[in-house]
Amino acid sequence: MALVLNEEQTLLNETAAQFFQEQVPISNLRKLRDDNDAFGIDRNIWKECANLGFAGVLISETYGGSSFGPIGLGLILEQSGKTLSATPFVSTVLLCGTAIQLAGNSTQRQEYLPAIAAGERICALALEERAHHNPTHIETTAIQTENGFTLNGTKTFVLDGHIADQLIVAARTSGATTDQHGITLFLVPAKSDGVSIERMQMADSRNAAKVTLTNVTVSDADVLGSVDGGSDVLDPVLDMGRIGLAAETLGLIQEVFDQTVAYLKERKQFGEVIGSFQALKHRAATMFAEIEVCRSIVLEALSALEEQRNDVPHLASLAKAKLGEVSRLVTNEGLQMHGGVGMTDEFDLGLFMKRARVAAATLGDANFHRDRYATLSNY
Amino acid sequence: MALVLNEEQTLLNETAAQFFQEQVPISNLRKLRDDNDAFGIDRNIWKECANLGFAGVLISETYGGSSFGPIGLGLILEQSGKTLSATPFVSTVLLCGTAIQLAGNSTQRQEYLPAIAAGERICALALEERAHHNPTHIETTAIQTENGFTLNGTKTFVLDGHIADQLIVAARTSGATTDQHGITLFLVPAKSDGVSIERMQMADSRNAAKVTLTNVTVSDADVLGSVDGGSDVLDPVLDMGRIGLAAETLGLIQEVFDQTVAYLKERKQFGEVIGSFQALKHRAATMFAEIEVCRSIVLEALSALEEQRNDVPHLASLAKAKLGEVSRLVTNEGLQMHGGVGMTDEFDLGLFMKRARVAAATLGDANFHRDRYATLSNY
Amino acid sequence: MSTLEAFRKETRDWLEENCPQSMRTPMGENEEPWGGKNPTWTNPDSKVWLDNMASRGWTAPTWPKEYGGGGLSKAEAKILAEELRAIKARPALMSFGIWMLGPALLEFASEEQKLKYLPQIVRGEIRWCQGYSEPGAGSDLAGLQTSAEDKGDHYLVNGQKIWTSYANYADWIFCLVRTDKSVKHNGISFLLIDMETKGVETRPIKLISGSSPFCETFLTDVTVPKENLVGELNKGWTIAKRLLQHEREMISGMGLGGSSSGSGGKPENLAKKYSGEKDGKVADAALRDTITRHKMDGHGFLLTLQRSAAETKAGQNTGAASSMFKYYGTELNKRRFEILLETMGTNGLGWEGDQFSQAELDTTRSWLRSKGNSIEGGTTEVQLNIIAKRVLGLPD
Amino acid sequence: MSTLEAFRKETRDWLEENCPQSMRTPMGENEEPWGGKNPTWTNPDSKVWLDNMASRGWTAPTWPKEYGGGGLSKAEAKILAEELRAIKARPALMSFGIWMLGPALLEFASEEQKLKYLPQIVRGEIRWCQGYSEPGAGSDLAGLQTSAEDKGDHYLVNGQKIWTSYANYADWIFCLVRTDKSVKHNGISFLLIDMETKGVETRPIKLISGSSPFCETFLTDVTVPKENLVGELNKGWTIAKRLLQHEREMISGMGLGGSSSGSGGKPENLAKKYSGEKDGKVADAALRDTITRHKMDGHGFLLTLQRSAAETKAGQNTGAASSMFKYYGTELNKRRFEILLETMGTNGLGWEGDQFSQAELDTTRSWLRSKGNSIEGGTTEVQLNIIAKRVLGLPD
Repeated sequence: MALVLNEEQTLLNETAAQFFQEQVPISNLRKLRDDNDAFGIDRNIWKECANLGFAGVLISETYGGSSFGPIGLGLILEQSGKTLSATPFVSTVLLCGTAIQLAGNSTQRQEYLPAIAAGERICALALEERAHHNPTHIETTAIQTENGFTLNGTKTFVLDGHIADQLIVAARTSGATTDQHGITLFLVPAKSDGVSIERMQMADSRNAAKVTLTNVTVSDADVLGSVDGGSDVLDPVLDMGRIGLAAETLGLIQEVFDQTVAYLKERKQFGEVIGSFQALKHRAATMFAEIEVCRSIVLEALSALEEQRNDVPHLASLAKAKLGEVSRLVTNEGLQMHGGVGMTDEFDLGLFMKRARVAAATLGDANFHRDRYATLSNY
Repeated sequence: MALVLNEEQTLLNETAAQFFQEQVPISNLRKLRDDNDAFGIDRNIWKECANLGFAGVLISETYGGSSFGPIGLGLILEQSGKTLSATPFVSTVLLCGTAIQLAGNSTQRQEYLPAIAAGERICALALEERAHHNPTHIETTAIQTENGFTLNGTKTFVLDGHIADQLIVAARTSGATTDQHGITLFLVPAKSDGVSIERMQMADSRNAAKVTLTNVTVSDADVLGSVDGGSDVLDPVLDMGRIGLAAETLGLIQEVFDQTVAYLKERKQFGEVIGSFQALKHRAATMFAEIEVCRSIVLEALSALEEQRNDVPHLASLAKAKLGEVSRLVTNEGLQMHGGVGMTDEFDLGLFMKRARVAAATLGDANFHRDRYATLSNY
Repeated sequence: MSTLEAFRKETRDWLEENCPQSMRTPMGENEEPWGGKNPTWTNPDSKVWLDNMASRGWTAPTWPKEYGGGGLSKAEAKILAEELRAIKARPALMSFGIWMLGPALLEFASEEQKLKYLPQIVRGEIRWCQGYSEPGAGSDLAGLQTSAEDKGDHYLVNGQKIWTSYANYADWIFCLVRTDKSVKHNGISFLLIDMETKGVETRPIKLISGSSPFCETFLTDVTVPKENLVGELNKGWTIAKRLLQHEREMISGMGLGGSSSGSGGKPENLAKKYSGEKDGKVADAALRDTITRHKMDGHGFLLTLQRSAAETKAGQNTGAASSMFKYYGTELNKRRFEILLETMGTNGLGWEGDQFSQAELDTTRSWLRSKGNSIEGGTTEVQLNIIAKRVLGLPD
Repeated sequence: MSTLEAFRKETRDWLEENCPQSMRTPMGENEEPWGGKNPTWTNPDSKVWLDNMASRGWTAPTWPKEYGGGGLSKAEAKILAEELRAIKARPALMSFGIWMLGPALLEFASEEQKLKYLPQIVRGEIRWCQGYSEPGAGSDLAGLQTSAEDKGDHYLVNGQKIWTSYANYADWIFCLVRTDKSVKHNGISFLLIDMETKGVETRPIKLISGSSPFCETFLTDVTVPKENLVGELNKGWTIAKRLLQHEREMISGMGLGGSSSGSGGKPENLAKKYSGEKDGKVADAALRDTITRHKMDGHGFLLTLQRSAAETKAGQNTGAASSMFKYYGTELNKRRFEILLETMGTNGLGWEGDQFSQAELDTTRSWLRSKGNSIEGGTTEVQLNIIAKRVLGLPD
């Protein structure tokens, strides 16, 4: 476990912290929400992120990336989680960027990776078809034609789908609806004929969309990776996304906890600071311990990515499940300890709580990942 | 719900409370344990129970019973749970008595019920074959012969098996190992040829035994109920046992809680009574609420028995699961709140904890009954 | 025929004639009959129904007739409720006046006050709101600062209330005010204030669920006639405690996941729908177990409410039970919504728009709203303190 | 070859020659090498192994050579530990002297005391026990009453200690005693007492698990030479705190469910064995999920211990971490045994006899023993208080 940051990482952490706190505070998300901003993110901010090397964090320098690597990624996401920054990080960097890096041929890499690193292209992974994450349940069909394929189907909860320039669509080229084998990934420009995209307004005010594919034609050159071999690409891609979401969630948890502890020291009831009440103290101490455990898990998962270890799937499920549960605990306790003021929209706690639940449901909730962890552990 | 006791019931409750506290205090169980008493119960005490009508509580007056009925049963068991009284109540009254009452022909009833009510005969249900309750997993075979059946198999955790005069053995007469259909109940005298019984020393110092059947021959007249129809008898018999155990557990929980609250008011640390520490107060208040819920559930389950309602199975599983969980909570918390003294054998908490776990595992633990409750509720 | 049977028959006939057909259907949004000086009648039948019921005093069935109530015995009131349920009648009137203020007035107010206020409440002519909480006070309700200064023939009220339900729609407010700063509990009085008085202003509070059922209410140099004092001066805390117990009992009912809008349906059915079914069981075994744990606790809680009612009837009630119900019921309700969210996946996290069904959107909002259950009407922590002290006798 | 590599080679060779073969097998019951004046050597090789190791000071590898220790650097000690593990060597000596008293003496004792006591500890010649807790004190350790009265050339000690591990086998006891009754923490001193002194009596305490690892120790008019005082008079609390932190760290390791006897094995494997398997998975889905929740927390806890070690190495340790580890580790261990019981059904609830395997009986006893984990060495409640105060800065 690379558990102590080196100098470069420490610097990156400080840069990221300062950037998100100063440039992308929570008021940024609030404004996007209250203005009902059609784009749902601030493009200038994303451009800034790219300039700082954040968008290219996982992309090699050959393709214009910054090569900060997974640990760097974790630091950036943790800081962004503290201010609930709305960016296309998960969709474009974690999911699509990783997929293209892993499975793309040199033409595809050359076309997409530099544009992603530069913050100029937003990509979305059109995978889910139901309310619960299920990466092998693919009903969307891709029927082979003379020069390529014809796609039909409906995708839900496509992160950044309505603002994406480019979609990566998971469709079935063979096998039954829930088979692991027989899924193929296709690069589909969002403006293709037959692609219809409607925004889904989620509780966390972040971007998601429903994508309908009606006789969308793609060429053989648009296949990402091998025909029928989509799951081999999806597995590591999704684990990258899960660990990234866990890192973001760690920042969120820490921020809510810090705010709550500060409130406990400040708020008075019955003539005493409420932080002096033992029941609240013990609950706070319990949360502290859980958060320490969360931090260790996230760091280890990032290290496993960095070292390209075999236990990445194991740790991805551990991180996603545990962070999901603890984020629920800490946001619920945070709200309860704040009392009435926590219930008001003016206060930020509700925003943290909403984001925590959406992040927990994204790419598999705690139930999904406990089951997966057990299966990976052979029991 | 018959939730308020009538005059007769109030009187019975007082009689039972006085009897167990004065005649069968915890020191009684301690003595049986420390003397390594081969019988494991005090026969005189059981005779006393019979004289008070406790042993015949479920048996009609025709057969010498007291007809106090299920509510009366619950009151007696709750009081007996408070002092951890070791009696053959579950084996003889709840399980075997009910089975004979339900399925016995008039000869069988006449033979057994008066003797049970008089406290003169101890009966044991030889059902379980594995570490977890599973009333349809029966490998013990009963092969039809000219005049009856030949039994072979091994039974575990047979309550009061080694002191029983009479066994009721569940054996398979047809079907596969886990089929509901094909189980038959046999009345087998404990001293029959081929019956070998070894005591199992359990953590709660109560009686249980391993019973091995080797070519045991029984006649057709020894069949209890119908051939292959044993499960139809077992279902209501086991629910009676489960609800009875829940009532006993309620008494245990209440006693541990009362002792713990008393200790909180008495024990001083850091110059203050520990019951003044808010964290302990809140935990105690939480337990209080859970115990109130437990009491309601037990009363309702007993009422359902009394009124012979359709929802007895539902309520039996609710009671067994919930009381099992809360008894774990309350014994664990009770020990923790007592601190070091709770860890000593001299103190009674350990005895309560051991009994709580054995009772929870008997006739299905909380996992078993939550699953059953869900299945009964069609989901 | 016994008298009660006769009453049942007569009631049934009267309802048949006087309850408009549209009032026997589920209530639509914005159809809640709050009454008041400026009522909104989305459906004109609502007004007819209210007037018919009020004419017999049946909006407050057990209140004495001389104050406009129905004058019914408990047994008769039970029959009326049963008959209303039988025809699925909507409530004729929703009113904090009936639920909260009325009982307090009946117990503590002067004859003159009763005659003045109660009939108006029964007829739904005045809409009341409750002014208890203050921004600084929170759980320490008795720490309230809003002052009522004795100015000879009137009080001059200054301060700020918060969490006043629908204050922006209310005509009058019943308030706790400080009339003696030298003591805490014994310096509080109970005052009725006309919201049209100069100096009263309200501002809705937007909640995390997006709705605004509460307001901040500002009281600046508000002149209140002395006759608006209920009960004795500085004895308002006694009234407040009674009302709070009442409020707790109302809120604790939520744990049962009743039929109110947005309650979201049965988790087990939704689990089958959203995450699949296998051999008739919820496919996700861990979720199935989570649902069962909650369902069992809910079942036990319902039985406990019933037992408590039976004990009360038999004169055996322990008293502090309302704190246990408030605590357990609200925690159950919060758990229920967390489970619904788990069950519905990303479909339970929509905010608005056609991509989600109305039931899905309601679930998201109700989930957020449920977080307030363990804060309003006395926090969970306060309830646990009360149980520890009053029931278990643990020292401060 | 680097110096460390040379050390490794040399160590390996030495161990090969000096560690008897029987000492490379799992330790049987009653084979624990506690040493002392009247040692029991069930296996004579145990004595050979101890003497060999002690001759190099390797029972206390990092202690200075002048006090009989091994004088190894941390890096060398790590290599020694690795090589011992590699050959599965048993511990040569189990000793509260090495684990607890020694570090305190090294930091606080006089040169004379170090030279007298440390070499004996290294060689396992004296078996020590710890006299901290008292019946009335509990979590309020500093409230101890055992008094040491100044009698000129000696102290006269009177009082009672409890939870003294193996006091009935110990030769000496290190004790906290009260030397000033007018103050609390600043009236405590640290005293070494020979258990053979007149007036020292012990009585084993039988635990709920059936074993008796602890005693009550009675001190009646016990005469203790003044030279047995460690550190300054009335400054014993400083030493005690250091030792307590050390004890917490030792106990918290239990959360990992190490390989010690009676630890019971992996719940997931036992679940397959006792409640069946379906498609390679634990058949009881609810139990499988319970096991996974615990396994995940255990995994996270292990990573946290590793992270803490890495941070300490990098000089970033926060200090109060030992409280968090004590709390989390012991709660995990208690949960683990509850899960083992759930998993093993009635087979996990045996007490004795041939009907149960030894592993099953060990599980029952260890489950009961585990309940003490969150009490001894500072209760969970005390640890949470410490975290709240020292880490989170919440006020008293």
